[in-house]
Amino acid sequence: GCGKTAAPTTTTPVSTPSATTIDKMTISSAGSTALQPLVKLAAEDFMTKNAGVQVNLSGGGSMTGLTNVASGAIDIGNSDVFVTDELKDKGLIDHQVCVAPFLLITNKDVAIDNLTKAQATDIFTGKITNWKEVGGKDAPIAIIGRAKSSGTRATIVKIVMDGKEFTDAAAAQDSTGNLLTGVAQTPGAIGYIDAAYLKDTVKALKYNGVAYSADAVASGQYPIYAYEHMYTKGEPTGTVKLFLDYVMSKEFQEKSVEKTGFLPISAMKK
Amino acid sequence: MKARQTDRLASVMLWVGAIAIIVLLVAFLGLILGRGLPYLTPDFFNGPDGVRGQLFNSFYLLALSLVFSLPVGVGAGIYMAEYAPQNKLTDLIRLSTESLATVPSIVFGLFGMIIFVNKLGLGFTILGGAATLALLNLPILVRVTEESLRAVPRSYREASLALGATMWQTLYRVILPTALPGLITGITLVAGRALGETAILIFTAGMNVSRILFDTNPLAAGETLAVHLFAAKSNPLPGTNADQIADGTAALLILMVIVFNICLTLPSRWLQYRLLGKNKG
Amino acid sequence: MPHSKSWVCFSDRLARYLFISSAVLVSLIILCIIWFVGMQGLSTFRDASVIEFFSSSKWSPDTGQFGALTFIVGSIGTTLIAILIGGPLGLAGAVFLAEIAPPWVRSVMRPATDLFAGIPSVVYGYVGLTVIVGLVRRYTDSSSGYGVLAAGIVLAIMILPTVISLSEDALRSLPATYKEASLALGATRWQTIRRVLVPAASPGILTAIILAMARAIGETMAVQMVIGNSPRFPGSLVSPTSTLTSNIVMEMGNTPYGSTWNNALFMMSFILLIIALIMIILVRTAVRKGAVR
Amino acid sequence: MDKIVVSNLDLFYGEQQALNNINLAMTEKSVTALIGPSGCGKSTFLRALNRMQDLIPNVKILGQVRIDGQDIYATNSDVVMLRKRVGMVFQNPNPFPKSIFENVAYGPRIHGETNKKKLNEIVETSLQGAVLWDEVKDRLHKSALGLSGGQQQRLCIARVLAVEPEILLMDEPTSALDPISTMKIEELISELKNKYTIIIVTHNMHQASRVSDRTAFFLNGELVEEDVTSILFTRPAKKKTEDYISGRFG
Amino acid sequence: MDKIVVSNLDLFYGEQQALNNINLAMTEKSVTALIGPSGCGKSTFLRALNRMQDLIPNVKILGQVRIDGQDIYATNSDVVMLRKRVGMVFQNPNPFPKSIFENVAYGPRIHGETNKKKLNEIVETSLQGAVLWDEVKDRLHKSALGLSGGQQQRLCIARVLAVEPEILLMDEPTSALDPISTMKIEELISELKNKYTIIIVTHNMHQASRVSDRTAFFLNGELVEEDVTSILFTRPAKKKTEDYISGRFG
Ligand SMILES: Nc1ncnc2c1ncn2[C@@H]1O[C@H](COP(=O)(O)OP(=O)(O)OP(=O)(O)O)[C@@H](O)[C@H]1O
Ligand SMILES: Nc1ncnc2c1ncn2[C@@H]1O[C@H](COP(=O)(O)OP(=O)(O)OP(=O)(O)O)[C@@H](O)[C@H]1O
Ligand SMILES: [Mg+2]
Ligand SMILES: [Mg+2]
Ligand SMILES: O=P([O-])([O-])[O-]
Repeated sequence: GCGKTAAPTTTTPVSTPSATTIDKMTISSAGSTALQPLVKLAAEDFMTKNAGVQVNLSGGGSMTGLTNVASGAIDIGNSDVFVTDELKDKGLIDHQVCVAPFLLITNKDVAIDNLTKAQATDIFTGKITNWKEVGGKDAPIAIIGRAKSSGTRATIVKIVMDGKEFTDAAAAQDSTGNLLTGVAQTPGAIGYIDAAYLKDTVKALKYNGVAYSADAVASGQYPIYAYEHMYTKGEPTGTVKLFLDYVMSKEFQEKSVEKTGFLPISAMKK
Repeated sequence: MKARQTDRLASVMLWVGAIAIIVLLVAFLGLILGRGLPYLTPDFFNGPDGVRGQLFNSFYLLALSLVFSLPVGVGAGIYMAEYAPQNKLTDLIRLSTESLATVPSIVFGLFGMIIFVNKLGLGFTILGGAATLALLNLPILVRVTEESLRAVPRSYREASLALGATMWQTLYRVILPTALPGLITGITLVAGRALGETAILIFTAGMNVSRILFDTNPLAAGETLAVHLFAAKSNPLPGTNADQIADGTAALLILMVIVFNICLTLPSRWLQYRLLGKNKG
Repeated sequence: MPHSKSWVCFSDRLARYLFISSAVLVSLIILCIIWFVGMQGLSTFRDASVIEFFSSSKWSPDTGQFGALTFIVGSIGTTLIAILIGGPLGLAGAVFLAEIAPPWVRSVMRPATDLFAGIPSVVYGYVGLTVIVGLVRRYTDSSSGYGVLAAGIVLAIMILPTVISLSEDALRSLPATYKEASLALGATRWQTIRRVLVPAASPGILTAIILAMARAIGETMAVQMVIGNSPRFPGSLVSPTSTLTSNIVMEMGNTPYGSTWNNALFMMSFILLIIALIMIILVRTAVRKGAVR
Repeated sequence: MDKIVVSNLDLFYGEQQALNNINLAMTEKSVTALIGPSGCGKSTFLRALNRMQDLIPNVKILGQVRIDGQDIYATNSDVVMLRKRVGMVFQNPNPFPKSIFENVAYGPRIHGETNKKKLNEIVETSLQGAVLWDEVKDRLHKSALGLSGGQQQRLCIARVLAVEPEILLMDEPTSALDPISTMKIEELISELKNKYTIIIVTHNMHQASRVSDRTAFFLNGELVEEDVTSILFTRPAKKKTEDYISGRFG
Repeated sequence: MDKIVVSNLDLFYGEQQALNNINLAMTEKSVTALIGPSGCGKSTFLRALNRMQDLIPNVKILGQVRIDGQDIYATNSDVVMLRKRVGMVFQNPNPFPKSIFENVAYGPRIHGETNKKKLNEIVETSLQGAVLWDEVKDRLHKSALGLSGGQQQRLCIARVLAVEPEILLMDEPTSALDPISTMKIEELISELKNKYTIIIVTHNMHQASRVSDRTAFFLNGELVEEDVTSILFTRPAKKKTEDYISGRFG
């Protein structure tokens, strides 16, 4: 599985008036760590609005979310990727809740601040191993990427590298946090993260000359982004539906999504 | 003379080695506490991203896992030390507990996830986490129990049995009380490991905290401090001060282990003192 | 009367059965785990070749290549480094505690080393990532600092308490007569330690080392943060590679349960279990040899 | 009257035979001393009389031990009951790490006595029986491990007396003690024999002649000779016995 | 000639005084026996002669021990060298868990002997000196722990002989042994005294009279009396000595 850029969306309408009511006091959600900030914020708001309701949240990775929602162990599976072939016939319903932009980042000592698609591809496939080949200092490039199973990595492979393989020489970190630490302290390091996680300990690069911004994504100038999904088994009902409705609500999408570094789904539909 | 010089040199080397170990420890503790202690304000516990829930969960999970593992672990340890005849079956039991002790915790984590989360369909729960954590505790408990019982002088056993006590009476009136300090040390070890465990809990107990303070529902998900630290390190959520949370949590964890050690060893020293009485002199 | 004779007999028998069933339960659990992890893992080989799994270092599950050699070598490599550093240092600490330390030093140092064991592995990993990786980068020609060396150093520190406490126990449990006999012959303290005490305690010390190895090879979180996690055969001690545990924890969450990829990760757990079992059996033969002598 | 009758007793530790066809009867309310060089099987024999040997794996016992006519190794024999009847005092004093009171009260407690007043009585009588009461009556609730070796050994005797056994087995009860404690315990034994059947192992021939009525001489797992103590020490029937008591070896 | 002269020796374990103003001289190439009831300080005295007491914390020693005129407790005295000159055999045989050969070769090795041929010679001579050679010459490289108790004790003697000491201290060397082993070791002692100054602790008065030239009687940390063995056992000067040897206590 891998993240797709623009998919024909079959999202449920944003605000269907319905008589849905709270039917259970605890719902659970697990999966993608990339999407976790957003779900966490939504859950907190939701719990404030509906006293007594508990939204259990867990990470574990996109596949953990998908498998567990498919088996019925949890109510909502969060994923960076589309449901896999194995789980296709389990009756999972996709709710695309936001757009996640991604950034190429480097250590602060790297002298350049832009990479073209071709340059980035050559670096990630291992063809270019010194920064001077892309106009920087004479220093070796240390790639710190994510694990083979990461949704972030899949997105980079798909959009930046057109499906070419990462060099095995790249070091990898299990999580965005450790990747950030690694890039921040390793001279000549390059990596990639969800835009939401950007910190000032590293430097974000322009891609094809375009700096990341919400507008650049919406207008299609900045192409590295993917849709984030929340899956349910069958059509959601009761509390689960209320929660998903809240995530898709105008209030949350407009006020809160961008705060967590994602883009509202509506931004792409303009 | 050569032997004399070697002796002196070796003493110096051993002192150096020991000092290196101590320096390493002090550096470790200093680093972690130095980074984290400044953040341990009341807000750190009670603020919006406060860790009071995680703190509670850590101890709740630990307590539950001990509830599961103590009886079985101590029971098995007693069997190995006091009853087990020397035969193939005993050998097999001993072999299996020893190998249980070396199972990587990630394997327990997977095992627990498939049993509790998937097969039993509980989802991520404190219960599942505690039960899986109990698997980690078990072999250590068996081993420690067996060793502390074996350290009880044979003569106590003989004296009691010779008075016409049954094995069980001998055990709970003489042997267990005498072995208690050793047992408590063992439990401290177990607790230290359990408090710091992450790999198991990420896959079984989940990564969020109940909003109800001190939620004792075992079917709720429960993030512990160690998992919280792991999460803060690996997903420094935007909008939170993840580094502070991580540093503070690490320091808090270490403090907890230290406090736990003191809380359990002091009473056991006192107990030993009580049991053995004052110096004979 | 609660203490009637039949009650005494009954409670004695009841206790006995409870203890036996606890012991049996413990063994059942481990058998369960082996069976379960083994079955799940072995089903990898419905789709992947056994020979490839153990002999190839090409790990590319999305293209159907399951070569786990890199991980096996990585695990063994980090463990060896950990033992090479932590073993002698820990043994020195144990000898120091058992034979040289003045009582007050021992009464401080022994609980302090036990405290090492209580530090969460995430914290070790964190210190490894922020300190040790940097040191390795500074003093070697590595560009990132990730690799077997950094992981080995972190593990060496983690296994210290195991080596120290078990070896010290082994040294302490030696009859005092060995030491007396040696000193009475005019041996120096070091000659006594090196020629009599350490050899006599060697089964116990070996147990300590092997249990420490088992702990090292099974450690996950700390290793995963400093090993670099590239599925590539380690070109040197300081180039990023992977271990069995680090790869399991990296990929487990993002591979669907039941897929060949996921099964292969279980197979790697199973290999870990097997390695642990082999080590235990090594310990037991070592101990038995020591007892027979 | 014969309290204990041992017939054709063989005992094996695994392959090794430690007792070889022992035949010996012990009279009620008398003291029998077992002497012999180290390793000859004295302790082994003693421990066969209250089945303490059951605790050691791979022990094989043949022959019979009858107490009041009943074979203690019969399948329906109750070993817990047996040990209540046959008390034992060990070579090294082995009080429990409990208070003096709790040490003596231990036996009555496990045999079901819960009445506090009754326990107090038993403890006092037993300590008096072991000639220890006056020395410890003010520190009953202090740890027993704080007593001197000789006091500890008398405490162990009191602890046995508290369960009111019929037979007392003593395995070198004074070998770890100083001369004064030794004398006290020897006096105690002389008193106790009015109520109990006593069997005592000793490596000290003087002690044997001081305290015992009859003496049995063991050598290499065999009973060489048994007789009235004064006769055995002055006119032994066997050459081996004479060699041993005249100090030719041992 | 006096090999060892002890003057005004006091020894304290912490607060407790274990030796009280001991004055004793031991003649070269003779056997001195130390007797006395358990706990009287025999072992303590013996271990003061090769400074084994140094290993025990909180031991305080006053007075002097002179060997060949030199005070072994002088600050410039070399304890390692001292122990090479003053060999010790312990109550319980304590061979190292090594082969028979390695046990005997241990001493020479630590004192710097590396020549294989020389070592072979030393091992053979020492084992012959301890009358063990014939019994073990075919199994030199087997573990010493496989030997019987008596053989182990002779091995320990051989191990001491291999470092060629001048003085031999023996602390109840036969108390854990069977009569036959005991006899062998007693014979050995009689032979060894032609070359060594021997001091032997024993609880067995017969043994003392069999092997020793002079005997010293200790009681409660004091030296009561010391004399030619035959005189001490037949015409003791002190009442306490007479009480003890006539078996009045102990
Ligand atoms: N648990 C045991 N396993 C094997 N052999 C044993 C055991 N206990 C004793 N023996 C052997 O049985 C024999 C008799 O031992 P026992 O202890 O009865 O001698 P003893 O006469 O009491 O000697 P001592 O005077 O030294 O106490 C000895 O050869 C001893 O080595
Ligand atoms: N390490 C020690 N610490 C404190 N007191 C000790 C120590 N060793 C011996 N003692 C005490 O010193 C006194 C003399 O002991 P020592 O061992 O010399 O007696 P002994 O004559 O050899 O007795 P035995 O015949 O039982 O071996 C005893 O009261 C003993 O309790
Ligand atoms: Mg005995
Ligand atoms: Mg002694
Ligand atoms: O969102 P991730 O799958 O890259 O963790």
